[in-house]
Amino acid sequence: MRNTISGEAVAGALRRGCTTLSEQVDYLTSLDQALGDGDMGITMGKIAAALLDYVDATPVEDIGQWLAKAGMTANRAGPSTMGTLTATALMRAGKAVKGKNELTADDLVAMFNAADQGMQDRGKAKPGDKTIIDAIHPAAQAFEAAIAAGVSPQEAGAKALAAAEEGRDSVTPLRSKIGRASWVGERTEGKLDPGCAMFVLVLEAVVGG
Amino acid sequence: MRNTISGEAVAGALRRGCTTLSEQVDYLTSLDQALGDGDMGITMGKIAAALLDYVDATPVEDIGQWLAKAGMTANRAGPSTMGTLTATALMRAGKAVKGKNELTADDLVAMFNAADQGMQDRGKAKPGDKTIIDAIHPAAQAFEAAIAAGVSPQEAGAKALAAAEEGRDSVTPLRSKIGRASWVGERTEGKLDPGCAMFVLVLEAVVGG
Amino acid sequence: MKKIINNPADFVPEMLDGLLRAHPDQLDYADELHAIVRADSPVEGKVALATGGGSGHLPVFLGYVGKGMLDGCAVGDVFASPSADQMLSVTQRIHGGKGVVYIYGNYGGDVMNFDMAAEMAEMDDIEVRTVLVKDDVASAPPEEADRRRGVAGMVFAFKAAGAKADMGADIDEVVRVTEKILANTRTMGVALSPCTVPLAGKPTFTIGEDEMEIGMGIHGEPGMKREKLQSADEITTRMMEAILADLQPQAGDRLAVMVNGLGATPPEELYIMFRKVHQILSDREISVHRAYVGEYATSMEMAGASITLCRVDDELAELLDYPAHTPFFTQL
Amino acid sequence: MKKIINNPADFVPEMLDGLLRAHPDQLDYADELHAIVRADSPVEGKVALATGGGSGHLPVFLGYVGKGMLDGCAVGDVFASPSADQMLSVTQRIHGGKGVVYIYGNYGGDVMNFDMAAEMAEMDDIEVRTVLVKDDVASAPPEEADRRRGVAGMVFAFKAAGAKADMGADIDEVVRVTEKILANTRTMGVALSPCTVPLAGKPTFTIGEDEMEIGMGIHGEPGMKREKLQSADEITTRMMEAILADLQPQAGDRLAVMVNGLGATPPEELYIMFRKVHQILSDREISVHRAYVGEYATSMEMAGASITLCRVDDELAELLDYPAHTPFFTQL
Ligand SMILES: Nc1ncnc2c1ncn2[C@@H]1O[C@H](COP(=O)(O)OP(=O)(O)O)[C@@H](O)[C@H]1O
Ligand SMILES: Nc1ncnc2c1ncn2[C@@H]1O[C@H](COP(=O)(O)OP(=O)(O)O)[C@@H](O)[C@H]1O
Ligand SMILES: [Mg+2]
Ligand SMILES: [Mg+2]
Ligand SMILES: [Mg+2]
Ligand SMILES: [Mg+2]
Repeated sequence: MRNTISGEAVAGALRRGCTTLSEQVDYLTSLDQALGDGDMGITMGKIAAALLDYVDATPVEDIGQWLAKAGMTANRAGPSTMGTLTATALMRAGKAVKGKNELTADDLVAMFNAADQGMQDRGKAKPGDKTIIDAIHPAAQAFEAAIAAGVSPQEAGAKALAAAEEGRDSVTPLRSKIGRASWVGERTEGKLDPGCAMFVLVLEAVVGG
Repeated sequence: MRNTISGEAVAGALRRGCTTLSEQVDYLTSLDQALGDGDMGITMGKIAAALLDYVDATPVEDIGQWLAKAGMTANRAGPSTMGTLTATALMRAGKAVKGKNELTADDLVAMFNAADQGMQDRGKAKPGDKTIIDAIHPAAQAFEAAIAAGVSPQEAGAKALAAAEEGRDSVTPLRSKIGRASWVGERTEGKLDPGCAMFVLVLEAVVGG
Repeated sequence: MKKIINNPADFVPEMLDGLLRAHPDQLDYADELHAIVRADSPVEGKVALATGGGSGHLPVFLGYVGKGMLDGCAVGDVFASPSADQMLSVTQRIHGGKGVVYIYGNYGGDVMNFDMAAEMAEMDDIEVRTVLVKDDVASAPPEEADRRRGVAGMVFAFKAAGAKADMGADIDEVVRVTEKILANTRTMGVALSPCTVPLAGKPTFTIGEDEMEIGMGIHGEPGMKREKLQSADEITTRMMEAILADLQPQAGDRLAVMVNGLGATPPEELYIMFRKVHQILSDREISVHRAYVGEYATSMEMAGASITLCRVDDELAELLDYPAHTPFFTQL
Repeated sequence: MKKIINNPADFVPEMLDGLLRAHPDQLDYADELHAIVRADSPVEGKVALATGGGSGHLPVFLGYVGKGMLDGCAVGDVFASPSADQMLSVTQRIHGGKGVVYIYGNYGGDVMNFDMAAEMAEMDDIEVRTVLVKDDVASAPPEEADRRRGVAGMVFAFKAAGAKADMGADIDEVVRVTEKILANTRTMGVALSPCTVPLAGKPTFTIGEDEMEIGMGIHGEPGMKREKLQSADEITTRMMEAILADLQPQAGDRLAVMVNGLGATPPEELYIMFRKVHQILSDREISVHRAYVGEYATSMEMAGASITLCRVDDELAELLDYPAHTPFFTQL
């Protein structure tokens, strides 16, 4: 048995992530209301629903193309900040594995980094600005390091999750420096960043499967 | 000692009526909110304040003219339904005793009836429509009857007050048939008419002095 | 409801002061702040139109003073009639030699004071005619239509009368078209939350989170019935049924439609209501000549809306389509 | 806050359906309901102007689509960005051969999506230029002015750009005047009560009966500071001080002034605020070129207001004075 990830496994991971998102709509809404405009839960709920439909309706062949199309579906369903970043991440991850029917651990590394970089390119946030970047960037780095050290994608995923949680918690005391939350000013200090919180939940669902 | 009422006594009576009105603003507001638009307390408070200023500033010579000018002052200060009716009552009462420096019991009867008739002319409400007419009209009639029977104005006033209270209570179960309250429909049944309630309070203050 | 105000007693004069500072080219006052007139008053040789009523309803009443609409407005305190004095000041200042028409809502205080003002104006040899607005179907059954109060439908009366007067018609003609458009105009409203008169300081009524008042007026007063809050389509259908039963338009008729917000209800919700109004009329093969969706007659921060239907023929359509320009209402 | 709605998920499409039924002569849509354009699009030979953003702000954004203002608008869900797809549909439909200028508020989601749309439009050989609106002084200090969000001041940008494009200017000139008017425009807001996003079903924030949020935006988000509710004059003075310190107008300058209601605050209160604005400016010998008092950029049923000051020279004054006609904004 070769140690690769099938298209079905990718679809399963996306499904798990979206199911979690659907379940967390109210929680994410309340986080975003505390320091933003309260739309994040709703938007991500819409994206999750659209992607679950997409997963059901669209058999995976070319994993790269399949993910890119998922990204476009996400943008149409919920083009808010987080929705657009999510869409960009899916599109870039897809682009990184264009033409492949199954993925190696190195492909996963490439996808994770592409998603991270894509979010940074699109949103222009830097680490420390208190955005989702503060969760995805350390997670992608931890994942790459773990795979390089020879552990299984499963174990590397667990390390990535731990790094994401740590990243999320490290920015909680800070003031939001970009996006809507930045206008709330000092009152963002001590509050969980909704984007980070969401990323941790989704990653947990994805690696937990 | 002749049995007449001086200009000063008239001024005192108006002052007592207005003082009571000033004290009852919140109560009248709450009554009018229950079946109207809630403005009656405020309007009558303004009129009371304007009339108290007027009483202080304007010595009584010709009682008729003095009352008519009080009516004009009232109209400017609070030209709502009740304010305009009050103004009309004062003007008509004044007209009934034009040129007099002191009043007999018969003058008081004429004034009371003129006020009653003036309100009916201006507002076109009939007895039973559930308006202030249902308090002032029986009161004026009781006053006239009592004076005709030879009792003192003081005693006649007490009879008028009793008739006003009775009139007020007799229409409480009815539905308001005119003015803003009429649009509230069946929900006015069982509720005190604000105009009647006000008239009883003022009359009580006037005769009680 | 929280308000951005100073001393509640100064609410109306400060509002008027702000208004005159904002629109000095369009508005002026006669004798006192509470008597607002067109800056170019009197317009000689034109029938003059005056209205008046309590404050708290902007754009009603003074918001319709301007070219192609009204010449002047007597301004009362919040939800209270202006005085006969103020109405007389307006009348004298706007009279352009062809008489003055009073057009205002059927409220006791206003009627008494306008009647007193008309008596006084006639002593100055100013011809005064009165047209009362009684468009609210919820306020009395058809057989007592004279008891009905005037609400948002008065804007159509202002529009038609203003156009006719601007075209140079005489006072009889102006009164005729005003009465004609009102005979074809019906309104019904629904309230979701009360409002607070600044000096009273507490809401005009209390209402549950899941309730609405069907058939309320524009003075923060409760309506005719309290019911469970329904969907936009259900509410709209309810109101349309009551209005249509009263107005009885036929297939092929043309209507001007107004969906009016009472204050706190956003335009988005008014358009959701208009969608249903349009569907209902389309189903009956009735066409919409003109749609007015927005805030035309309000009750400060009250949430809710009213629907006004106005059946037009060619004459009324022309009057509604005529240009007008006031600080609150501009039509090309 | 109670709403007159049907299924909350249908809030935006039903609103758009109602809008198109109400204004068929003025508005149309491109590809899908969420891409609103002038009915006469494309206007050949004119620089086209597009905007876009979340719903819940009427008249912002789509209310300014019309002659003398914008050509099209991509419509998002409540407080959410529209998609790059929608923006592209608008862009393609309104392009009249002289390029398209995107003018919209500085919000992350909108910027990302408009950037994606611009990249796609350029593949169709449509020249696209972008001007971001960042007028809210409360959202960042002057040295980080690029981080500021766009609020009611965008209406002045739409007005100036629309006038310039209607006059036949090329895209460079349209961009120049849009940037010029924005460089002279500053806004600050205050909120007294929150609003409820229909799908979320609960208020965006909670606030005490005696509190206000200073420096809030137009998305129901809390402001920069919560304070005790003050009088209209105190609130206005506070806001004016912040804006004047940032804009630094001098004695002799002319300003366009907008006092904008967020939704539930009635026009009466806006005029009370305008009175104070006018007093403060008069004291500094600054004149008011034009006053806009009303609802221009809202947050559904939020109570509160914003003040926008815009310094004009002869060029900007001419552009603001130019006629415009949309379903929500008509200027002679
Ligand atoms: N420029 C940015 N780059 C990356 N992430 C961002 C950026 N701006 C905001 N975020 C993230 O987005 C989250 C909010 O998402 P969302 O509610 O969709 O934003 P908005 O309401 O501003 O459109 C924040 O918690 C933060 O993690
Ligand atoms: N046409 C009328 N004639 C006599 N009294 C009336 C008339 N209409 C109303 N009223 C009285 O006025 C009272 C309400 O006064 P007010 O609040 O000033 O009226 P409104 O709010 O309609 O202007 C009612 O309680 C009733 O007694
Ligand atoms: Mg958000
Ligand atoms: Mg009353
Ligand atoms: Mg009243
Ligand atoms: Mg409003």
